[in-house]
Amino acid sequence: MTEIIWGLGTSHVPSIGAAMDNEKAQDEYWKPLFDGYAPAREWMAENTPDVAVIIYNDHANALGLEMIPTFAIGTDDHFNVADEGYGPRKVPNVRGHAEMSEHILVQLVNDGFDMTVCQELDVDHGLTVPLSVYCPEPGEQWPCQVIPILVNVLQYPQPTAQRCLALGEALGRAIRSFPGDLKVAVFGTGGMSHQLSGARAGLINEKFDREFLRDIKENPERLAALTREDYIREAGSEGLEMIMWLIMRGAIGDDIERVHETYHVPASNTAAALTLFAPVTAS
Amino acid sequence: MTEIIWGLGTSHVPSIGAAMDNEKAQDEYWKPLFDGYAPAREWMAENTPDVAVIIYNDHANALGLEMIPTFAIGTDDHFNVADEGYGPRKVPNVRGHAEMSEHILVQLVNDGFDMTVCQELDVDHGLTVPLSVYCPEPGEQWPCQVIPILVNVLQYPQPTAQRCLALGEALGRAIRSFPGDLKVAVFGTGGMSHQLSGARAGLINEKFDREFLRDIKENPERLAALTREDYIREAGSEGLEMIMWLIMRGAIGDDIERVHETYHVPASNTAAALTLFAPVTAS
Amino acid sequence: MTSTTPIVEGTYVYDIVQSKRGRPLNRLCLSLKESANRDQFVDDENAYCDRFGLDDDLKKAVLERDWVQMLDLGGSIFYIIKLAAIDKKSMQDLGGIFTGMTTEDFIAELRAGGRSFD
Amino acid sequence: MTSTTPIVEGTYVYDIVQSKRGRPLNRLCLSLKESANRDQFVDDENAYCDRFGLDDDLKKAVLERDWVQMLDLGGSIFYIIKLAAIDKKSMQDLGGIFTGMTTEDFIAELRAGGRSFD
Ligand SMILES: [Fe+3]
Ligand SMILES: [Fe+3]
Repeated sequence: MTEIIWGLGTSHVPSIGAAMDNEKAQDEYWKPLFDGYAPAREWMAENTPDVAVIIYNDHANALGLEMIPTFAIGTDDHFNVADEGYGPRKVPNVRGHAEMSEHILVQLVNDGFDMTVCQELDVDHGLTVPLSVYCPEPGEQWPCQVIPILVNVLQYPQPTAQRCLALGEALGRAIRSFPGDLKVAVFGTGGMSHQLSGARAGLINEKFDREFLRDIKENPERLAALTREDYIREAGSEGLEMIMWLIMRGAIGDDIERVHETYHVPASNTAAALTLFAPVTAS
Repeated sequence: MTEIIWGLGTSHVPSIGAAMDNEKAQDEYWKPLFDGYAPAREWMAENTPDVAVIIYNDHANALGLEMIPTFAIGTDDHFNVADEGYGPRKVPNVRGHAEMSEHILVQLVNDGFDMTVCQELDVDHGLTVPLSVYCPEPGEQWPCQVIPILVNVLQYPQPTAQRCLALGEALGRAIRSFPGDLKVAVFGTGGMSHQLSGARAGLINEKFDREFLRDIKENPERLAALTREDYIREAGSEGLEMIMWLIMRGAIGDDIERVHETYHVPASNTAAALTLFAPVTAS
Repeated sequence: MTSTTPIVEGTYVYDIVQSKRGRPLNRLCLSLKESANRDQFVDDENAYCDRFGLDDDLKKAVLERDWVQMLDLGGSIFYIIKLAAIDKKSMQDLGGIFTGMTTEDFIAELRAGGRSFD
Repeated sequence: MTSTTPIVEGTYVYDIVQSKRGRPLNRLCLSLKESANRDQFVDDENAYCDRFGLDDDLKKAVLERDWVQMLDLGGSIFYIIKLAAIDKKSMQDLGGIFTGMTTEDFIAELRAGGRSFD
C-alpha cells in the first residue's frame, strides 16, 4: 500500500532559495533560519520519499490572470524550473510521476473536487524553495519525483480554509489508494504572516503564527473555520497562503506526531516557519 | 428577487448555426428541426430574460489542452465570438454581466465548487448556437447579457453527472440570491447522442435520448447516477455532453413544467433536441 | 499503468495519457485556426510539422493524412478537424474513413437514424 | 456593485474587479519575464505601454513609477515586482514606498519583528 511517510509545512519565500543558491546560509542574517531547519532536514534525509506532493501557488510565473484555477494539478512527467525574470534558479528541473498524478486526479474528481489539469507547467519558487528546504544539495537530480498541486491564493475568492482541509482529506485517500508500495511526502507551503503591499506592508503577526503552528496539529478544524477575511486581517493579504498547509494536514491525517518545528522572523518580508509531521506508527 | 424564468436544454451542433447563418432553415433537410423549435421560440420571445447563464463546452477554440478546467466561469463584460478556423460566425459579440458573474463565482466557491475564473474568453459555437436557437435574428445585439459557464466534457476525467447536478443546484441558489429583480434563463447545452470518431462514429441512440428527455424532467437523479462510462457507451463519446443539461436542471429546480420538447435525427452527425422548462407559478 | 479510463469498444475515450501523446499534433492543429498559419502549413507541411516538434510517427500520420493513426497517437477529434478543414474534408468524410464507408453511405446511415450498437 | 470582497484597512484584497481594471498593466509586467522584452521596454517605455494597451492613467503610473497608483489601478504586486526589478528595486524598497518610510527604516522594522497592527 502506498503510504504517506511525512507532511511538511514550510514557507516558500524566494529569498530563502536565493540565500541557499548564493551560499549565504551561514551568514549572520540567515544562519538562525537554516539552523532551525537542521533537525528536520536530518530526519527527512533518513526518511526519503519516492514522491513528493507539493501544494503551492504560482506567483505570476506560469499562470497569467486570464485564467485562474482554484485547484490545479500538474500531470506531466517533467516540469521546468521557471524563469522568474532573472533566469531560472540553478536547481535541477523537476521530475513528475505521471501515473500517480493521473490516479490522484481521477480520485479527486470522483470525490467532487473540480480540479484543473495542467499538462504543461513551469514551477516557480513556490515549489522549488520547499524542495530546497527538504534537500539543500540535490546535485544533478532531486531525490524524489514531484506532483504539483496549485491553489489560487492570489485572487479573491480563494478557496475557503474548510475546502482546503477537505481537499487534503480526499488527497490523502487518493494517495493511499495508489497501487504499489511507494512512500509519499506531502508539502504544504506558503506563509507565515506577511503582507507585501498597502499601508500594512511589513505586517508580521507572531501571535497568530504561533497559534497556527500549534493548531495545525492540535485543532485544524479551528483553522479551517477561519474565513478568508480572518486570514487577511490577522496574517496579511499574502499570509492567507497558510490555507495551503491545511491541505497537507488533511492528507496526513489525525494520527500524527510533530517531529520538529521552527519559527523565524523575518525571511525578507515574511515570517518563516517549518513544521514536520510523521504518522504515529502503531506499536 | 432575481428569478430563473426558464431553463432550456438544447444541442449546440455547429451545423445548426451554419444552417441559420446561410439561411437554409427552410431547406428540406433542416426544416423539420427548425419547425420543431418554433413553439419554444415563440414562448421564449414572450418571456425574455435579462441574463442568460449558458452552460457549454469549448471545442478547441478558446482553451488549449495545456490547461483544462473542470468548471470555469467567464467573468468579463464582453466576449468575442471565436474564429473557429473559417472566420467568426456572423452574429453579434456577446455582452457579459460582470457583477452577476462575480456574485455567482463567489457563491459557488463558498459552496465548495472549485471554479476556474476566465477573465478573457472567446465563445465558440457551443455557446452561440444555443443563443441562436433562442433568438434566430438578433440584429445588432443579442437581447440579453450572457454568463458563460464551461464544463470539461472533452477529456477524461470529466465531472461526474452527480457533480453536475449538484453544481446546478448551487448555481440556482447563487442566481436567486443576486440582489435586484433580474430575470434569468439557464441554458444546458450539448448532446444528444453522437460520436465523431472511432469505429462507432455515427452512433445515435434514440432510445437513450428519449429516456433522457423524459427523465431530465421526471427523474434527474437517475441521470445523475449514470457513470461517465454509461454515457459514453450509450450516447457516444461526445454524447457525454448531456451531463451539462443536468446543471441547467439543478438550477431551475423541481417545481417545473415542460413548455415544449422536440427531437430530431440527425443534425449532421448528431441527434438534436430541445426541451424548455418553466417554473410552475403558484396559483 | 493504473489508468481508470473506461474502455468502450469502437470508441476513443480521450484522457490525459492520450492527450500527452498527441500534444505536438494537437498544438499544430490548434494553430491552424489562424489563416496565416494555414498558408504556412500548406506551403511546407514538412517544415511546419518540425516547427511543432512532431516525432516521426506523428509527422507521417499528418503528411499521409492517416486520420485513424492520428487518433491512435493521441490526436483529439476537435483538433484534427481543423486539419481536415484545410483539405475541405467534413466530419462526415472523416466518419466514412473511421468506419470504412464512403461518405455517401455514412451520411445515408445517419439520415436513416444513425448507427446503432445495441 | 454587489462585490463581497472583504474590506481590510491598509490592505489590497485583490479580486476580479481589480484584476480587470489592471489587465493591461499586469499583462505588460508579465511580459517582462523575458529579457528581450525587458530590453524593448527600457528602450522605449512609452511605446511599450502603448503596445499593451495601457490607458493614460496606467501609462502615467508606469512612466512615473507611481507604485501606489499602479496598485490602486489594479496592478497585482506579483506582477508589479517584475517592473520594479528592472529598476533594481527590491520588495523592501517597495515596502518603504507603500508605508512612507525609507528602505532602511522598513527593513529595520521587519528585523525587529515586523509591523504589528493589533
Ligand atoms: Fe507565496
Ligand atoms: Fe459540443
